[in-house]
Amino acid sequence: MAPQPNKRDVNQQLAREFGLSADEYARVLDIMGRTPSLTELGIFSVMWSEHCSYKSSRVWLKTLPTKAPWVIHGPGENAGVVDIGEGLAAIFKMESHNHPSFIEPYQGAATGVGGILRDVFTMGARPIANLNALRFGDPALARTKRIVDGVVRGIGGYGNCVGVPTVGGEINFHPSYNGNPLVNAMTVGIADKTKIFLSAAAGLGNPVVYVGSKTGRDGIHGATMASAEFGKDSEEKRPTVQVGDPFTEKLLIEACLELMATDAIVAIQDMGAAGLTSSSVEMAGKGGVGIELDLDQVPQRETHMTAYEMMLSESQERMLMVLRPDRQDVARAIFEKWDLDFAVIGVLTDTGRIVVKHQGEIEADIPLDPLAEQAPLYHRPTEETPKRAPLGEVADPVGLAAALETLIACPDLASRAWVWDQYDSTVGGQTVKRPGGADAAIVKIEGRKLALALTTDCTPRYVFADPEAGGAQAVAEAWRNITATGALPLAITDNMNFANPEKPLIMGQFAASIRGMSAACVALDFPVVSGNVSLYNETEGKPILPTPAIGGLGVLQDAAQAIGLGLAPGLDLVLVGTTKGWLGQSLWLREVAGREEGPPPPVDLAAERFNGDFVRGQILQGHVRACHDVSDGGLLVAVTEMALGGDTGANLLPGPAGVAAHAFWFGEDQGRYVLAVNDAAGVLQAAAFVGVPAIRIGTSGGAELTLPDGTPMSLDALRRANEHFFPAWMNATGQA
Amino acid sequence: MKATVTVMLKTGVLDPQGKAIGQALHGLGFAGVGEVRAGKVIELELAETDPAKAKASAEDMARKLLANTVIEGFKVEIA
Amino acid sequence: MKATVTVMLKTGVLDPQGKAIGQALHGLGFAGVGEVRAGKVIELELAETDPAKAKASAEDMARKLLANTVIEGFKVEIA
Amino acid sequence: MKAAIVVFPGINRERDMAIALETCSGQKPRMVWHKETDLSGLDLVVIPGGFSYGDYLRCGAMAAQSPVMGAIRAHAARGGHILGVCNGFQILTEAGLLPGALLRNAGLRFLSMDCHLRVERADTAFTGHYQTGAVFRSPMAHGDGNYFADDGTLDRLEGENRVAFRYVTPAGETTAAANRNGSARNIAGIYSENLRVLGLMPHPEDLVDPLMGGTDGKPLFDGLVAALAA
Ligand SMILES: Nc1ncnc2c1ncn2[C@@H]1O[C@H](COP(=O)(O)OP(=O)(O)O)[C@@H](O)[C@H]1O
Ligand SMILES: [Mg+2]
Repeated sequence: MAPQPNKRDVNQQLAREFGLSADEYARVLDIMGRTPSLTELGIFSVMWSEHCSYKSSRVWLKTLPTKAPWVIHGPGENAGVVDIGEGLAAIFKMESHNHPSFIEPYQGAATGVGGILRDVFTMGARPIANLNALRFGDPALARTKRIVDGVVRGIGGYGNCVGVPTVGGEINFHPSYNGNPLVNAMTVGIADKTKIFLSAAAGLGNPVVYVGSKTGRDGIHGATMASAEFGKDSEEKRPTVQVGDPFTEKLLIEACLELMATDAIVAIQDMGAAGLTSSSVEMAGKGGVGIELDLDQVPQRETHMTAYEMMLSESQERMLMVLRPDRQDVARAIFEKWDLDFAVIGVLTDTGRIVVKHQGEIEADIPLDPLAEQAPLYHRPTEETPKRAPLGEVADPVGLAAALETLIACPDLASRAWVWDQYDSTVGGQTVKRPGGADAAIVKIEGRKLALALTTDCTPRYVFADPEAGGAQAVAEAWRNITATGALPLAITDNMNFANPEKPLIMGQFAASIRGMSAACVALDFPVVSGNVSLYNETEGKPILPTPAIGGLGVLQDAAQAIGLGLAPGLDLVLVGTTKGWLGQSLWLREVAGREEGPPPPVDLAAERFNGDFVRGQILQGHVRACHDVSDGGLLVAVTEMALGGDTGANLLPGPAGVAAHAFWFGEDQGRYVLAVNDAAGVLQAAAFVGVPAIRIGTSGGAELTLPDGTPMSLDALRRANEHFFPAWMNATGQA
Repeated sequence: MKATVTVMLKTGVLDPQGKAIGQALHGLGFAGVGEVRAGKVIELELAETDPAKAKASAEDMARKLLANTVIEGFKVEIA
Repeated sequence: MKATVTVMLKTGVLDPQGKAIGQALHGLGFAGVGEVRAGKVIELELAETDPAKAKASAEDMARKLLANTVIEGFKVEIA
Repeated sequence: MKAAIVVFPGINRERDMAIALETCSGQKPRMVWHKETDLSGLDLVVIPGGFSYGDYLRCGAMAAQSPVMGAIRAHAARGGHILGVCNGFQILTEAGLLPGALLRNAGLRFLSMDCHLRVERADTAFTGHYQTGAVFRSPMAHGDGNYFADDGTLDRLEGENRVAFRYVTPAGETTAAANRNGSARNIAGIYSENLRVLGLMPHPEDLVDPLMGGTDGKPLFDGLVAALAA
């Protein structure tokens, strides 16, 4: 018999090692009325961890707008659910796997994809698309390269194998992510809107069923394990990195969807972070019932696992369900057909407690209400980020042509084809706009005309300079990207990646970002339906840039109406929106002038909505052949991307008098779109009629991009510059 | 000299490949197959002629590149 | 008993992985590395207690599943 | 045309294939679970793409040992038509129904992009709606598509005119750059001796609808329907 870590003395010292403060431990003692067992302490520590309890962020998250007539389930479920018409619901969420991806980039990213997939199919949806939002450190570091390589392979390795197309995402580089990359993964699924599965357990005596992979000692909290006295074989029991098994996930998706077509399931929940603990506690808690688990029945991959280990294991590809007792055999047959473990590991009770038994002993017996209701909740002090001084005049050191060449080659704007070429974006046969094809990916619903528009967005340098404006900008950009395809934006999911919330400045960034996001959500009718919070993203006291990544979802009645961003010849180019030439926090300022200064571009939410609704109307009326929003890098970069996307040049007209050329072409003013249209006059007239600012900026055609000063730039050369960075960087020394 | 570096997942780390191979062997009717683990082997031709030095060098390669020591262990043989 | 099946690409079959590892080792500054070949190793726990039978059985597994003899050769060791 | 799609655990392009077959034939194909053992009465058996058994060990290796393979062999022996795409191609080579093997892509990365394929002969059931020498676009998505066979086998395949498709430039040239996965002699697909079994790596089934960016893959299925409609 292996040594029994459960026999370890539980006291305040151990509670601290488990991440509970003295106050929190006092509350545990109060709830329990005795010293908790090791397993009980483990359960409290994970349920009250930042990750599960949202103790620092909850007060702010509650202020997010989450309602709209089309929202079926907002935050609080495994994923958000919106009505997309025709009796269907889109189910989606984004989740972070930042720390695991730093430790082991491939597996960290892969298991991140696996985890978010489960959050979506656990609700009854077939996953139809994956996206991601990635931030990496300085490309000059060898470590960054290794992380990028591993993360990209991991996302592809998992998503390609489960057969869910990866259709979009974003990547930024900044030294603040050197020791702390961000890997946020998003999944979107489709379900019959009358068949959504929830996690609230119900039905006294109903069986609690475990399905999927076996439980091992994966990912049990490192700090906890390292400090426990495990004796001689401690090497064996070190916390192990979670390894993803996409093949098993694929089987789990098919088996769950097959079971969901029956009426066997009362409640279902994936085992995500804190595995069996959080799934059982949350299911019972939400349903207001008690739960009793018999760990002897848990399928185990390793020998001599303790109750503590099983309750805290984060082994992947597992689900917990409450079944109708008379349908247990139907369910078992389905999981056996798919070669997956199926075990009844417990029962629902009326005790209001979670009771965990193992080898004839009661290892835990905790009242569920206080565990949830008395979970810590902090109003942490906040400090506002000081407003940045205005930028003032910035002279143009190099001219338009040289600046364009620099910008489109820089890591933040270089072509991401190297990345998305490793992601299967077409599996399923419904991908109407692949990565790079449009501002948002377009994925059709099989057998229908209906399609979804999907995007992820955030500009962390804006958020850092002004968290409120940056938060609003992230939401606005997601909305704009969806709009630019012709789709109607419906809702967002978010992934709040911030540093240490115990620092007032960081908590202030969080609070202000939420304020900005909320304002944008309200103004754009774009509620938050799900999300995730990842705090303490810093290494050696160096915080990441605040990164509230937004995942946006929109809908198109007819996929054939979707437009892309690639130019075709013989069109007029029309710029919609107001250009003052905002260079503060622009990429031009950073890459060309070598400065990271000034306030970020303000977001005029009314104009944003007004301009966007106009653009969408023009697209749906069939007047627009291509459309691209103006974001990072400004107008000239946007036009260049359209030219490269359609392999068609353009002839640009000088901008209006009163705005310096470099500010006009590289400023990052918000709320703007470039439209390629057959008939500029018609579109300009329509814009003038409703009062939307719009001007003609050129025509498309040829194999060159001719700048307003007459400088011709060959598309081939621009393409080479744009496509150079990733392959050159990754192939610099051989990869194994 | 020839160095053979064998890289296996550490005990306790899930080995989906090994698991699937085990199931397939059962499916083919091979009885009595217990745990199956899948790993990599890398054979290196080394100019070094001193076996001890060759081994040290191969171990260094394993640590730096051939094995992912977060999840994998390795073993070096010299012939 | 434990059977270790080592599967390597046959000579003449291009081994891009081996080549890439070789290049990466050079990039890391390891000198004197000649040809590099990458292969697989599968460790099997067998109930069989007779080494000869265990070996025969593992060889059978290799032929039927573990190796693709169009491109790969294999070797079985019993311990 | 009576068609069936074989589904192994981990296969993930069966729905794409079903859509393509239905689009071109107007009939839903029969979906066959890998444990079934009777494929009689079918004109066409399709092994679609995906990651059967996770592509663990070797792509297609475990699927090639499945119960349904006996029925697939019998179908082949009867002179039935078989189409293996991507993982399906790998499974057919692992099962010995087509010669050669598919190795890791030369660049060691998964390749998901469009490629151009040249039709090497237009007189088979699969290519009747293309012209010989025609070039068409097709998505591809694989990590192990690097076709390998020894020189003798390659010479024989070419001598017997059994190369179905080659990776080419849009203009139809067999350059190294067009051959992203490093396949021997730019081979993207091959036929069995009787020309009734076709294996290919790219996914023409994902390009049968203008909404998805084109219909370049459609003639393959239209041709099958025309040839096999009894
Ligand atoms: N930043 C956020 N914005 C909106 N909703 C959030 C946010 N963070 C978490 N949520 C919601 O809180 C709930 C719990 O999230 P999480 O702990 O990530 O779920 P899971 O246990 O499935 O991983 C979910 O409904 C999620 O959508
Ligand atoms: Mg969940």
